[in-house]
Amino acid sequence: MQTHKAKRVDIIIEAVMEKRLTNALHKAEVTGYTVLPVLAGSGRSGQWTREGEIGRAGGMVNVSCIVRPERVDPLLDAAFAVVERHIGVVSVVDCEVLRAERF
Amino acid sequence: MQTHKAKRVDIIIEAVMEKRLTNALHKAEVTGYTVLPVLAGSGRSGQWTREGEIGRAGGMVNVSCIVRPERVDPLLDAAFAVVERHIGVVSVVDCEVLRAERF
Amino acid sequence: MQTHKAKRVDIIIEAVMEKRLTNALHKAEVTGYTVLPVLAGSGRSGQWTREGEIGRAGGMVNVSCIVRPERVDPLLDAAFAVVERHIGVVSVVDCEVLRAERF
Amino acid sequence: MDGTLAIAANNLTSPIILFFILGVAAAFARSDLSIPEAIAKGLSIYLLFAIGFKGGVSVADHGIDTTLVLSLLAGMVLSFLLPVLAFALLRGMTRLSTIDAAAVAGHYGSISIVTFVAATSVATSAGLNPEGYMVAVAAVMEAPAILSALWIVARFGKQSADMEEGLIREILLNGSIVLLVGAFVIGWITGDEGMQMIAPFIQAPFQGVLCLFLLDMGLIAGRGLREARSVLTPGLFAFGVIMPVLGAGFGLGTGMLLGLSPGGVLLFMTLAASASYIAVPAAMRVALPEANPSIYLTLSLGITFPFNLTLGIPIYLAVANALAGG
Amino acid sequence: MDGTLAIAANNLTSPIILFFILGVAAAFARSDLSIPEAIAKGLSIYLLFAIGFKGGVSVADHGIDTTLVLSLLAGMVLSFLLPVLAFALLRGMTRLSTIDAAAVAGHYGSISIVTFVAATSVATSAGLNPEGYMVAVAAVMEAPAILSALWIVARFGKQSADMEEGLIREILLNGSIVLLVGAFVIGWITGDEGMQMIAPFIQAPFQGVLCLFLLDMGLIAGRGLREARSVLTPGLFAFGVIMPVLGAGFGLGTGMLLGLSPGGVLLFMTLAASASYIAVPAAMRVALPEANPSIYLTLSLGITFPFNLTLGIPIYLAVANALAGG
Amino acid sequence: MDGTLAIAANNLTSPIILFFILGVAAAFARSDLSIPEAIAKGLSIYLLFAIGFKGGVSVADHGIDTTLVLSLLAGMVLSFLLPVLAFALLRGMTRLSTIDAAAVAGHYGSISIVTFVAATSVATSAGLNPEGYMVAVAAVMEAPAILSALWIVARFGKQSADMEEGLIREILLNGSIVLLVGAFVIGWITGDEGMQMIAPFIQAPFQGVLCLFLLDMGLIAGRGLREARSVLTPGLFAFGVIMPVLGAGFGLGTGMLLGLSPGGVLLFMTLAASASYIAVPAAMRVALPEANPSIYLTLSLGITFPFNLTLGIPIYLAVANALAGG
Ligand SMILES: Nc1ncnc2c1ncn2[C@@H]1O[C@H](COP(=O)(O)O)[C@@H](O)[C@H]1O
Ligand SMILES: Nc1ncnc2c1ncn2[C@@H]1O[C@H](COP(=O)(O)O)[C@@H](O)[C@H]1O
Ligand SMILES: Nc1ncnc2c1ncn2[C@@H]1O[C@H](COP(=O)(O)O)[C@@H](O)[C@H]1O
Ligand code: NA
Ligand code: NA
Ligand code: NA
Repeated sequence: MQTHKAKRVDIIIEAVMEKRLTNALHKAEVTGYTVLPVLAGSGRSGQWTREGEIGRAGGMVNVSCIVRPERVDPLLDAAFAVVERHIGVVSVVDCEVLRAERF
Repeated sequence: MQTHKAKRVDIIIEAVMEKRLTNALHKAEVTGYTVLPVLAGSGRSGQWTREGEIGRAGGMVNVSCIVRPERVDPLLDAAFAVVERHIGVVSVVDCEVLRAERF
Repeated sequence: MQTHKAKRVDIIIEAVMEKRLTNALHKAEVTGYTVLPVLAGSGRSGQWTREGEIGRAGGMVNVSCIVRPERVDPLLDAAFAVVERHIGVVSVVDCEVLRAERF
Repeated sequence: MDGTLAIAANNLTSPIILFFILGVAAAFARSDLSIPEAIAKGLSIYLLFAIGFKGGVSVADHGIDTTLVLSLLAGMVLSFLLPVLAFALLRGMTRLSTIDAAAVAGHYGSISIVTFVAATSVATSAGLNPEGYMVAVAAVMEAPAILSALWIVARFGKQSADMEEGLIREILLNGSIVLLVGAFVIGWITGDEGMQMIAPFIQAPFQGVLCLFLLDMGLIAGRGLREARSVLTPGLFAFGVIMPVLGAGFGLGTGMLLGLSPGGVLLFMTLAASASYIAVPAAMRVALPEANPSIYLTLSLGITFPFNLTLGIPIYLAVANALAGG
Repeated sequence: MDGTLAIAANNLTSPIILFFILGVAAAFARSDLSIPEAIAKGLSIYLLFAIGFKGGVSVADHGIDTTLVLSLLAGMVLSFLLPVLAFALLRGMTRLSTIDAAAVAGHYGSISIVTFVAATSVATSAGLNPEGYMVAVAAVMEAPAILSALWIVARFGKQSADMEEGLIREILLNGSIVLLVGAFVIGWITGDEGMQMIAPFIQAPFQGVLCLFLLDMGLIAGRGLREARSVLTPGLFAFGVIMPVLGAGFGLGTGMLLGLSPGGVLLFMTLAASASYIAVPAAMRVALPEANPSIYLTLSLGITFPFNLTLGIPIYLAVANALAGG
Repeated sequence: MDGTLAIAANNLTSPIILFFILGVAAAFARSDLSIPEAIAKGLSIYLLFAIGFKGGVSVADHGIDTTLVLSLLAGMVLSFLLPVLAFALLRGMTRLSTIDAAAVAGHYGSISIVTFVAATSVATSAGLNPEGYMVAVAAVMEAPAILSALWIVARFGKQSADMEEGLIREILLNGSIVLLVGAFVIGWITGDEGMQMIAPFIQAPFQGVLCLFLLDMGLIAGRGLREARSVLTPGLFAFGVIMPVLGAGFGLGTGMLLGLSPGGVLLFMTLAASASYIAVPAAMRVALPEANPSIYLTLSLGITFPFNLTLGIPIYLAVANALAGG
């Protein structure tokens, strides 16, 4: 099956920042992404878990974007501007996709 | 630690199609997969979010399959037959796995 | 944007083992990870789904760790000691990260 | 018709409607107010459980009416036929493609269970006592419209619908139908004795739960409307208001032919007037993936549902009372 | 014994049982009816909260019986010993491996809290008034059986169980036990005054919530049975019915030796007869990962639970009434 | 002051407090007891829905007091000013950085709705009948403190707060405020008639739901305390107890100036004494990401909340009764 080179960028970010991140992505013309829920995590700012949470202050989400390789840099710039002062992780993986016309 | 080459295929698909996809995978003898929930997303068909949803009409899921490299093509064929007319994204990443006898 | 080579290790493991795994990771000085919920799955031990579950006996979670390449081996050793007798899957992907000082 | 106005005004200021409006307003103001998905599903399970059970107990109390079977059949026929009417209307009033028009049409043959519940509330406060088996009529009306819509596509469309065997089973055994019918049958079997056991759970808190549920519906409808403004042409908007009234007319005729009580007629009108927003959208995603979901969801949830809730039901009540009453 | 039949028949047509059956039927028919995981957990938290609290209030009302401590001890001993009986039976009746047999045995020494709740309902409708501290007995019987099962593996198996220090703490402090015991103690402390505050929450709606919970249990049990048909040999099936009856016998003896009221005896029988489906499976996944979960879950949830619910409890009630009653 | 002790003792053994303590104890013992996130959110939606509605109905009953508008204004002013006091105190008593101190200060100007609910319960059991619009005062006090905190940072800090336009809208339209105010307005519009419809849902089960909710709060507070012991210096601890008492003093003055009833004064004291743990933390994560969340969450949820719940409210009640009563 015919596949095409692409990049998958995963951004783990606080749930309160999700809207700001996706707005920034839209502005950078990255209109395709998927948000996965996150249950718990650990990092330099300690451990946390979603159990019993009431507010939105604590949780995080994982925003995944698949883009054509040449679109990675604008994406990372946009994402970085949002996460810069915040906790969270940004990673990039090489991948291949079906139906390249969609990206 | 000894690892083995494999491929990880991620298929983002409407929740209503999940059963059809996993049936197709089983038919193609792909019996190992993991379904991750999806919270929200955006693509050519617009934005959506799972909050407050009542039915199953709107949500999506992410089906991940790790397979030996030579099994990727039958997997993609099976997946493509299901997603063809539907919205959603299929991506493939190179990976390495422990315990290769399991795949 | 400046990125740095890293590895992303995904461990799909029973929810009852999550605490044991993350403890083992901490012991191996892997203090950054993210736990994603898993909705359903299929493997050599059959199919399962989270719907309607009451206890913790059945579900699984996905623990993702991003580490510098040289830290992969201790991570895999630690993870393997926990998953050895258990069902589940360990996979490793090459990735690039922003803000390398965080890993 | 003075009474109607009073009822309509009264209806508009009932907490149920006001919480729906609160939801719509919050969504339009982009508030982050939201009901977690699991809670929304839990509320909907509660409502199905409660109304199914109550319907069954009422049948146990009043005995089976001879018209029960006829009502079920009539409901099924209506559900098959209304989509044809809706399709014709849509082709006349809008520029929707065949696929989109057929998908929308399917929604209007099927039913909305919350609209049914709201009408039951109104009926009860108006002193009416609808036939308990109307719950079963609601259940049988869910699915036939879907087959109708697919038949329309096969007949008038270029593309064929994806009618695999699994789909029909899936539609007939969808969770809402199974729970509604199951609770109905259990209510019927256990009757008043069963009701006594669980009444404090399904009766006293019912209206309060319904308020919360309508708050959630308002949030979803509002968000849908906000995002789908672009698809909502005047023609579509008009369809979303005219079709329920026409449907209610057919429901009226059917209910009167069957000789139902005014309450039963009101419910038949409401079922015919209401449009599905759970079962049919899910089936359409599977069978007609090319149809645009924002069209059918916006129409069903954003236009027809609020119309029925606020203006429709009081009108249907007035008509049912005038023609089928006393 | 005429009364027993009447009670059994009555029990079989109670909404509680019928909703369980609805769940099983829906699962067999592959309906997509399901209760969201969070709601199912919420229902189970409600049940533990309510029965713990009620038990405590009842102890506050009736004072501490001198037999309270003895009952707790007896419960613990039973929980330790029943797995040995179960293991012996399994080795005789089935071809399970040592590991699988030990894992199953652990489930039967422990208890199912829903079965306990159902028996309490039946006791109350039969006019019995079981000792309130039976809730505490239920709590102490949860864990010992797990140690028993691990001891059996160490003694008879080739492989050793994974008995790390964390496990015992985890078992003793598992959420259900903490909530049950905590609510019991709070009920005891606050007594009738506390009960008055929260009675409308934990008493009136209780039976209705239980119906929904059993619907969910039916869905899970049905799905389990459908998928695990292959593991269910006649020998296993027989064990799943005989073991609870034997367990009930031991419960009967213990309850009578302790001089409990007929209601208390019924509950002791039910605890001994029931098999865990939450705490023990979780512990087994950690400590005996090689044991096949579909065997122990299918037996516990698919065979023994429905057996106790439908036939077991009425039988135990008849026996408790005949031997311990007036 | 004998009565105060009795009330305090009574308060300490109310189920509500005991379930909170159970939660804290379970968290410290590292039990895996937990309330699913969706259920916790559902409980909190229920509480906001119920108290908003009740407040509105009470305003409908008693008519608008001339002091309503003044109370709203006074609440807003308090919410703006208290952070300044808190900030000064923190700079004096602790070594927190400007950013951390400002973030903490913001929490203490805002309010905790559960503390408000608990105080309402205590007021009602003490035979007081607080002004219904205090719910609206609670709502207006949520947000101003956030702006205050950001102003403090801009004024005294080196770094600037991230005050983008979206933030204020987000704070003002956050879900809790919208639901609380919305339910209040609906209660006001529908009055007693509306109350009759949904009373069995929002009144009878209220205390029970509150117990479950406080169990969850205890679990979260306990987990937070366990993990954040290191940040909790004696100075911070002292602040967490002194600040609510000072706040209550300001609330007392305001309430008496406004001429509120003793119940209203108690609630004003409680609002001023309580610290936010939902709206403000979320806003701080966005606007002051450099502030350490474990400091403000531990103080607010781990120290001040339990202090108010157990000792604070009975003290405020005694004072309100003594000064504003009879
Ligand atoms: N190395 C890592 N691998 C995966 N997830 C991480 C890693 N480091 C941090 N995270 C996630 O990002 C969140 C914030 O991390 P931090 O900024 O390090 O406190 C954590 O709670 C994790 O969910
Ligand atoms: N480029 C992308 N990266 C990640 N997820 C995507 C992407 N495009 C689409 N998706 C996901 O697939 C869903 C349907 O996409 P679409 O078919 O483009 O409307 C979206 O709602 C997203 O969840
Ligand atoms: N090849 C695979 N790809 C993705 N997930 C898998 C795969 N095999 C197993 N899993 C996951 O791991 C769980 C246990 O697998 P197993 O040990 O094969 O029964 C399954 O339920 C899946 O969630
Ligand atoms: Na209809
Ligand atoms: Na047992
Ligand atoms: Na305050």
